[in-house]
Amino acid sequence: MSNKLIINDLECFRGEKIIFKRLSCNIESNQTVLIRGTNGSGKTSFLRTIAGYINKYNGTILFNDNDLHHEKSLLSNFQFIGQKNSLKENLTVLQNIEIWKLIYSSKKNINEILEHLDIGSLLNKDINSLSDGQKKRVSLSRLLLSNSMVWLLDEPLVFLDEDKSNLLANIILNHNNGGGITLYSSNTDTNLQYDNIIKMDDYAVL
Amino acid sequence: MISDLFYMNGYGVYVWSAYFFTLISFIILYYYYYSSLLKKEQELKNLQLKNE
Amino acid sequence: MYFKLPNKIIDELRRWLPILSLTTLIVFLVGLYFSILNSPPDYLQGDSMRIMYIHVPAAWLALGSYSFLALSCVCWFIFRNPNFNLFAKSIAPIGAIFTLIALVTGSIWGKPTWGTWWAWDARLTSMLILFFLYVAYIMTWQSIVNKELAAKISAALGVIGFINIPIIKFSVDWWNTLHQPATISKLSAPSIHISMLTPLLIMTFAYILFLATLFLIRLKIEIIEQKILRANK
Amino acid sequence: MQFYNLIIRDLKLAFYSSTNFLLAASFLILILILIPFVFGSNVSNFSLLFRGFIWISIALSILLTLDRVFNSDYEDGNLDTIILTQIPIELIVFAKFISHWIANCIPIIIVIPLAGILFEIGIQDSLNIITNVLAGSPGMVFIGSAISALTLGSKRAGIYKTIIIIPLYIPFIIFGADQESSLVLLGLSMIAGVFSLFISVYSLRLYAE
Repeated sequence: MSNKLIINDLECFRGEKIIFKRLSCNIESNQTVLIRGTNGSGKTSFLRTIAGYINKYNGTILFNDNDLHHEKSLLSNFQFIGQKNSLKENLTVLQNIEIWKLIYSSKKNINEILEHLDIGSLLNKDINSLSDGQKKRVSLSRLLLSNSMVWLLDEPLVFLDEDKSNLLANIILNHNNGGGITLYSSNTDTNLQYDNIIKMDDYAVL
Repeated sequence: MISDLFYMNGYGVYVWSAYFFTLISFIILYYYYYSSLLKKEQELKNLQLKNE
Repeated sequence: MYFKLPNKIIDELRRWLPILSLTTLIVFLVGLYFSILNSPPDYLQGDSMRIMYIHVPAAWLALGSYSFLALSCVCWFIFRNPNFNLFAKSIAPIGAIFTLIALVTGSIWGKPTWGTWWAWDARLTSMLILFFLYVAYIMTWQSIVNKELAAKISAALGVIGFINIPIIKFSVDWWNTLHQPATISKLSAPSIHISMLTPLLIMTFAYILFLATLFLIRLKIEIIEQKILRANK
Repeated sequence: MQFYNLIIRDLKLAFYSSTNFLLAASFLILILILIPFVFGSNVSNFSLLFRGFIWISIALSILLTLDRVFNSDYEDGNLDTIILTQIPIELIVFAKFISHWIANCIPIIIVIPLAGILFEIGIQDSLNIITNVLAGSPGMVFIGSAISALTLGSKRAGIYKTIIIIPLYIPFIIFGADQESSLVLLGLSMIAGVFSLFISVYSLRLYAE
């Protein structure tokens, strides 16, 4: 099952100001793309535009040759994980995951997901008692819950130390092997392997 | 004549307090908005001068 | 775009403002003369009935301004022309003040006739609720930071309020028949004798002129604020 | 299928942060217990007092849990995620309405017959009150949720929401306290339902994009 994501001369706005323009690339399935750029160069807006959070943009985004601007139903194939973990602070890890499971109405069993992200031990702890790294890993569990093909991760490695980012690495690996695509952004060079790179500064409008 | 105008056989205090309240609020309303209109117009004029 | 058209009219009217304010004052003084000096006291309520001349027009205009507000909100939804929002935004505080005046003069009038400052009379209660609706509308503009959003929300609120006025009126009247001791109904305008009608009509006319003047001033302020906003952007 | 999941999700959300699941019922019990101390124990029209306080505690519990309807999801980004799962917005909003009603009004309806015994309210009266509450409380929940959706973006949300909602609750409170007007209440709820659905969808589209 191979997917294609084609973006041609995409222009994003922040308010009235254009952040970047003429950004084009096409990504095949089983590929990971790193989005490099300084802070404020539009990495997050780029990811959010693909994920469908922002619908004011010029240019076209094609997923398997259908334009996302018109085929809104395809957006459920995209999963965006931002820096803001949308977790319910006063609930426990297990409760949060249960609630997400209902949003995505996914059939996957939770234990398997917990192993992948090594958060099995934190199940009954309240979110506000976790460290940022642990919170990020819990927030990443949404990727495994939702059966979306394209993963869009905004600065996923920020709070993850060495061995935890390996966890993320092999999650992305078997996601891509299953025909998935992953795009993740970072403002420093990372040890997470990637197939090609988009430098935001090439397209930035200052 | 004047005194019973204010007295109004007993109802004067109510009638006059009601009228007083209405008149005062009208005057305050008018004054407040008229002065802020002039202030705004002045602000606009300065802005336009600044832009030229 | 439509935006230019009313600007010209309003600038034109702006020059008439001093004359308009003057005529309002004159009509008001004439109204005062009639209502205080030149009309007979009511045979039952005596002179306290003179409060009616300032209470009833305020109540009418309070409801009238809200209908105008709601109407411009509806028009904004239909025609999407930002001017309608400015109309609604300008009329709101004026309508709120008229409601307040109606409430205060109504309760002052109530003291001699019922012996209490406040009675849960159907019309006074609806007037109190109307005051809440005004405050809600005005607060929308203040508490929502992003102005385009505030425009949309306040328009929706104006319409919601308008739909609710008949419902509230209906339920308050029905509730009133349930708990209404017979004597309170006296506050409804007593049998209007011709000599009492003239001061009432003059005062209403004076109120309308005053409303028009204030509305013009408020609208001009709002338009200037729009221009300043756009200039700084 | 996802529609029920959304309702279950909200109910779990309410149940897990158990503070506001039992809020409604505890409100009612607290107020009812205070009545005899305030009005003396041999008050003649207990049933009118009882009836009135039920409606007041429904209104209070809805007002106090208002920001759990849309705000908490809106602030932590879950609302966008839910909308992006391409479930029609009308269903999302309707699921929110129903789950909010269950979390708020079902506990009160359960408590009414029990509390009725405290105030010598016969079974007949309790049933009558329950039908009234079943007819009227959905409307109040719809209005409350619609206004909370409308005011997602406002800073001073608390007081401001209550000022908008109180006038809209007055018809419900008036007819709620009367014995035979459950049909009128049902009508009011339906009108409120239609408008609230329309307004909530409008404001969700406004905030989500």
